[in-house]
Amino acid sequence: MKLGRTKGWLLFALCVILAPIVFRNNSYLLIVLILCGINVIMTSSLRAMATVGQMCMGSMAFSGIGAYTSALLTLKAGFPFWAAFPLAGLVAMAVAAIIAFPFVRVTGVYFAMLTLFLGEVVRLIIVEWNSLTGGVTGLTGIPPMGAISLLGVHVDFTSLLPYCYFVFFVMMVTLIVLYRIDRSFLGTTLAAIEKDEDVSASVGINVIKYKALLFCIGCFFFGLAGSLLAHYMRILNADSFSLFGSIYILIYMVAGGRKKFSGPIVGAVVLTLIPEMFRVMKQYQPLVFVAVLFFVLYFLRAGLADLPDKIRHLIKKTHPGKAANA
Amino acid sequence: MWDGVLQGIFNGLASGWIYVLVALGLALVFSILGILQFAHGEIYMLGAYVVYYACVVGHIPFLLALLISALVMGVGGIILERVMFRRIRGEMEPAILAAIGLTLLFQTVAVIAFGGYTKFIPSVFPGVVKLGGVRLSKDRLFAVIMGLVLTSALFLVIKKTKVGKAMLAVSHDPEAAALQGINVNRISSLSMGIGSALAAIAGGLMGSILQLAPHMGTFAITKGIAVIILGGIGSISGAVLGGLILGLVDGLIPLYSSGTMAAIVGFCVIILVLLVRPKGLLGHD
Amino acid sequence: MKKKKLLVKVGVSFFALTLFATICLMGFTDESDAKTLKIGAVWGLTGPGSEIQIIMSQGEELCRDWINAKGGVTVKGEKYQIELITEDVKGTPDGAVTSANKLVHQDKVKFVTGLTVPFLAEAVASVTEPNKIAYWASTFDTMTPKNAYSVSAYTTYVSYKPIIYDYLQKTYPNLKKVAMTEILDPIVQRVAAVGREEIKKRGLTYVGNVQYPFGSQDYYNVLNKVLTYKPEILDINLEWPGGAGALAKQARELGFNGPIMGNSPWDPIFVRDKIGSKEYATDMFFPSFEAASAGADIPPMAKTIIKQWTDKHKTPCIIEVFRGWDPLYTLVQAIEAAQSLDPTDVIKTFEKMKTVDTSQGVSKIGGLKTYGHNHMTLQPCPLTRLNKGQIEFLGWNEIVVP
Amino acid sequence: MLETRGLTKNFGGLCAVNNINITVEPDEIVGLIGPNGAGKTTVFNLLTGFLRPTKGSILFEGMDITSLKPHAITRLGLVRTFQLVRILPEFTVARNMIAASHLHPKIGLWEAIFNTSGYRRKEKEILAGLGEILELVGLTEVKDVLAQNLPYGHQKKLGIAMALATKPRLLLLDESLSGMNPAEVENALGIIDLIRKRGTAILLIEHNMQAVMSICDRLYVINFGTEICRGLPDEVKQDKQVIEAYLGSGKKHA
Repeated sequence: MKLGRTKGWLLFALCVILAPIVFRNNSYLLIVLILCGINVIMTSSLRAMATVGQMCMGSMAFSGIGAYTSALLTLKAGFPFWAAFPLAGLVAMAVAAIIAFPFVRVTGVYFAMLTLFLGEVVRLIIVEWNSLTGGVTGLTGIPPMGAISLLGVHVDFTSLLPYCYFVFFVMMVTLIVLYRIDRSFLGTTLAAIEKDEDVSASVGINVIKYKALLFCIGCFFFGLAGSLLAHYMRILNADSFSLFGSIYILIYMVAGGRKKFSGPIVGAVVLTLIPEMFRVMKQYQPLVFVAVLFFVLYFLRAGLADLPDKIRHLIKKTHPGKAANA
Repeated sequence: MWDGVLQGIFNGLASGWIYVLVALGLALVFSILGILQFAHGEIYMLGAYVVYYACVVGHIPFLLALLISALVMGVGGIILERVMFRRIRGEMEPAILAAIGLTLLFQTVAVIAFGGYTKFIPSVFPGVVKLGGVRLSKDRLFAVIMGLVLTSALFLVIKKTKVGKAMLAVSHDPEAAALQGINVNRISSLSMGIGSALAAIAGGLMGSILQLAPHMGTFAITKGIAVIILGGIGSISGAVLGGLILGLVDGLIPLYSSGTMAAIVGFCVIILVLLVRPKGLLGHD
Repeated sequence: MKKKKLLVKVGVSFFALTLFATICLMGFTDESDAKTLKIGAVWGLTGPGSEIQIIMSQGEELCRDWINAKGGVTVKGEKYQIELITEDVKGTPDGAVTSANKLVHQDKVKFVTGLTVPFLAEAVASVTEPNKIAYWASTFDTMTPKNAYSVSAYTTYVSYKPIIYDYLQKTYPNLKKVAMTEILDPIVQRVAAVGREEIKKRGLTYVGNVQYPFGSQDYYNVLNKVLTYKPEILDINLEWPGGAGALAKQARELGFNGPIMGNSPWDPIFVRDKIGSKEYATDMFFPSFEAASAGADIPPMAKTIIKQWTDKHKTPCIIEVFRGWDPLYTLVQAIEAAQSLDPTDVIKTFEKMKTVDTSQGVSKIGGLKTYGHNHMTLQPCPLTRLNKGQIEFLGWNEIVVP
Repeated sequence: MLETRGLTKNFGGLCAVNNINITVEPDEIVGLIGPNGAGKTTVFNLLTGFLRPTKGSILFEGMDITSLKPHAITRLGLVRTFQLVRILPEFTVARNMIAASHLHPKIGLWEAIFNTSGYRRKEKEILAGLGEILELVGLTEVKDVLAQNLPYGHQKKLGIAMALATKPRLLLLDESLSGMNPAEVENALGIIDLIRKRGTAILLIEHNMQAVMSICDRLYVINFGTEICRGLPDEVKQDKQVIEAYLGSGKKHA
């Protein structure tokens, strides 16, 4: 029963549409869904960066920038969410664009570390810049998303259910955009960059430009994700954007499997759900997370998204064996 | 304006040498196995606790305890290399999985096992040394000396001995080294062992100067990575240089600003260095 | 091939183990057949600082067991066994928000307890308040009139300050210049601010401060800066107990020999031993008492707790146990006083209660002027001093919060 | 169309390329020959921007490209293949070609995202183009094979095909014939001739002498980084230094 690509996507879309309705009476589950959505956005954007061979370990820095941008704009400058939300993405992207060209020249583990340190710097600046960001005290009372009336339809996004749908909407848009880039001939070009930069250059691919481009696109979505986070938490401080956050996003991607487009989605959802599912284990809960990571490391090098194929493969392998025994 | 500067320089250099100790192991593991071992910080933490239990609970003399911890963690490192890191040599993504997994595992276990108040190892060499206006606790002085000794020892081992030469060969090109009949697996186990032992010693020294907490590794690993990236991965002299620079930043910046600013400046220094020299100060392609 | 098989076995067994553990823990949470009263608890059980917070949550569990052993909470003749649902806030605001939501919407609890970190307490309150759920924090001094359903069950750090400074002036009348070290943390910032007011009020001179990020381990650089102010008195505000000891020790190492004043309940024995030598562990005082030895000057409730703890855990009891105990203990008293399980009734009753019993002895309830409600338990403030390596208990002082 | 003026490259002390002056006219096939280690490939790396010359300048169609980056030079129509096959092994042949032919036509980010009609047209265009090229080099039937599974000769051809996909005006072939059996060499020569017929000049490095002699219009011979002879194949054959150099190198080999 191989699940075709289109079937898979339809199933995913169905879940996205139904899940919030099903859980509408349980705010907690809605929040978990929202978290999943936000993490999927971030993880997939991270994968987009990785397709040109860049491991960004500072993703939280940019979602932090996004979060604080939209929080401050709505809180202090009185912007409506609708203006602040895209601005969050744009500001994050602008910051990325400024640093992109020197940064993307650095490659491999050095790039990863570069972004890691950048993440720390951004966090510490948030802490230090008391007058703007409220320093360690952070920002409280961030206004919710608010209402919108379009052609007579009036939706109030303050409550969780519509907000959840909004997050999923943004997630879907992100995924579609990234999917198009990935599957288009442009995507082939980008993949070529990761495989061999010299060959790419020799056939006229502007490696630096495309790396910078992908970096900016990724950071744009990080920014949006940050804004979404800010307006559901309604309370912000630097702790939410520590380097561990960035590393977790990276883990989601790697554990999900970077080869497949669906990898980061699976990774983000599963690894977001696991800590919630095992809450009852209290301080022992991280052990489950660890177990999953090691399981992936030892048996699923291609990532969680590869599990179905793996199982199918195992079944195929075991059956003739049985036949032989018989 | 100037008071405290001299003291600051000394503090900086003192803590710098601890950073170097942490970084050395990290650099060794990276240059041989080609992976950034984030769990190095946890090995440092566990090493510190081994020293604590040997020294405070088991009443073994401090130096002996250090040795024991070095051995224990060294063996531990070798085991880790065998069951986990060997299979993912040179691969970045699985390495991150493994390292973060281990970090979470060790931290969780440590929180549960060594919970409650932070532990500490009573000072081994009580009292302070005064040179002019500068005061430095004897513990720190001892740590600095240990740092110097171990660094030069490692340096000699790598430059002079056969094993060291083999290590260099592997770090440059594992395949070629293998063709020369070097047992790459043994070398990588060895380097992981030495690296972990160094981390354990660093942890023990830190434990005697400061205190032991289940999350002390985070601080160490951040500093360690910063040091080797700044100095250039895989170069001992680079690690020393990087360590001392970051030490001085931490020692001097707070005099004119806050501790946070020191951290910011430190990271900015590294970022700038990387932008100018993408392989670190003394790093090479 | 064989190795792979082995690996598979290992992996599978690891999974099986974790799952088994989960099921066991689930089993534990809902075994009682008698009428149960679900109470939520939020603590940072993972991430930095969790090793202390776990102790606090264990303290709360201790309180639960003690109450259940006495037959539980009595409301209108009905006896309720307490079922504590502890959630991990992971030390981040989003973690706190998620946990609070789980308690309120998933487990449908009417009462939430826990947390000593005001910023996280705020995050929890942001969920409990709109849902009219009572929230008994351990320390929550950023309360505003908006927090109609929140209570701070343990003495707030800020209210210690005047007492510490009273003692300072009484003991060292001719020392004037005070310098401060502050962790970059909301509550510490506020405490330090209060300290500066005290300094101004009392005609002392404030010579300067230095801030350092949470989680710093080496204080030489921080202290080096502070000592350039040439202070006579060092106020180290808040720290984890280990940090406090390290700060004092290193300050002495760097040649500071004036009084060192702390502002949070550190275990004296631990701090003294951390500082080490006699000549260093001196002239240091902070609002605390020896929890390990149930001495004469310890309030009756504390004695019970210490006994409970040592019986159950076989380790010396530390102050943090009390800070975990008090939220649940005071909440239960409020519930029984209200004879109702409706948060609104309980909170209203609590506001009217004059006093409530706590681990630190019977304490007044106040804070109307400062916080908009009478939602603060004003526990007597102990005071302990290290003198030449000896621990001197200086008695209990009454805390006043208008 | 290509002209180098006093092209020189030093690696540390030793001089890999010394004062080389090459010219290539449109529709020409020019050979650059010389014993191993003579610095031929270094010249290619200099021409295509993978190395920066120590001295001298490179003009392509009257434009100074000395300091341009590889991809920019490729865009101008000066394209190289690699000595040891450098292709994208994990990709199918077709995908290799797609990656290579992204310049003509150029695909914009927005087109790709919104999958516009323009984008779809360009996709068709690209597929048509690469189909034609694969036809030319005779890889059509292995279109969907993973490049790493191709035989060596085919991989070399794929390298050439990828270069062609960028619509070069001057193609630099680095030992494209090495490691091919005589039949394949024949076929490859045919392909090179076709390429020239399509109006692409060619500068090639080659060891296979009679192939060179048969196909090249002019030859440059370099040894130890310096030019020792230039001219028509027949002249070069007679040249003392050339014979000396090859025999000398032959001795070295022996």
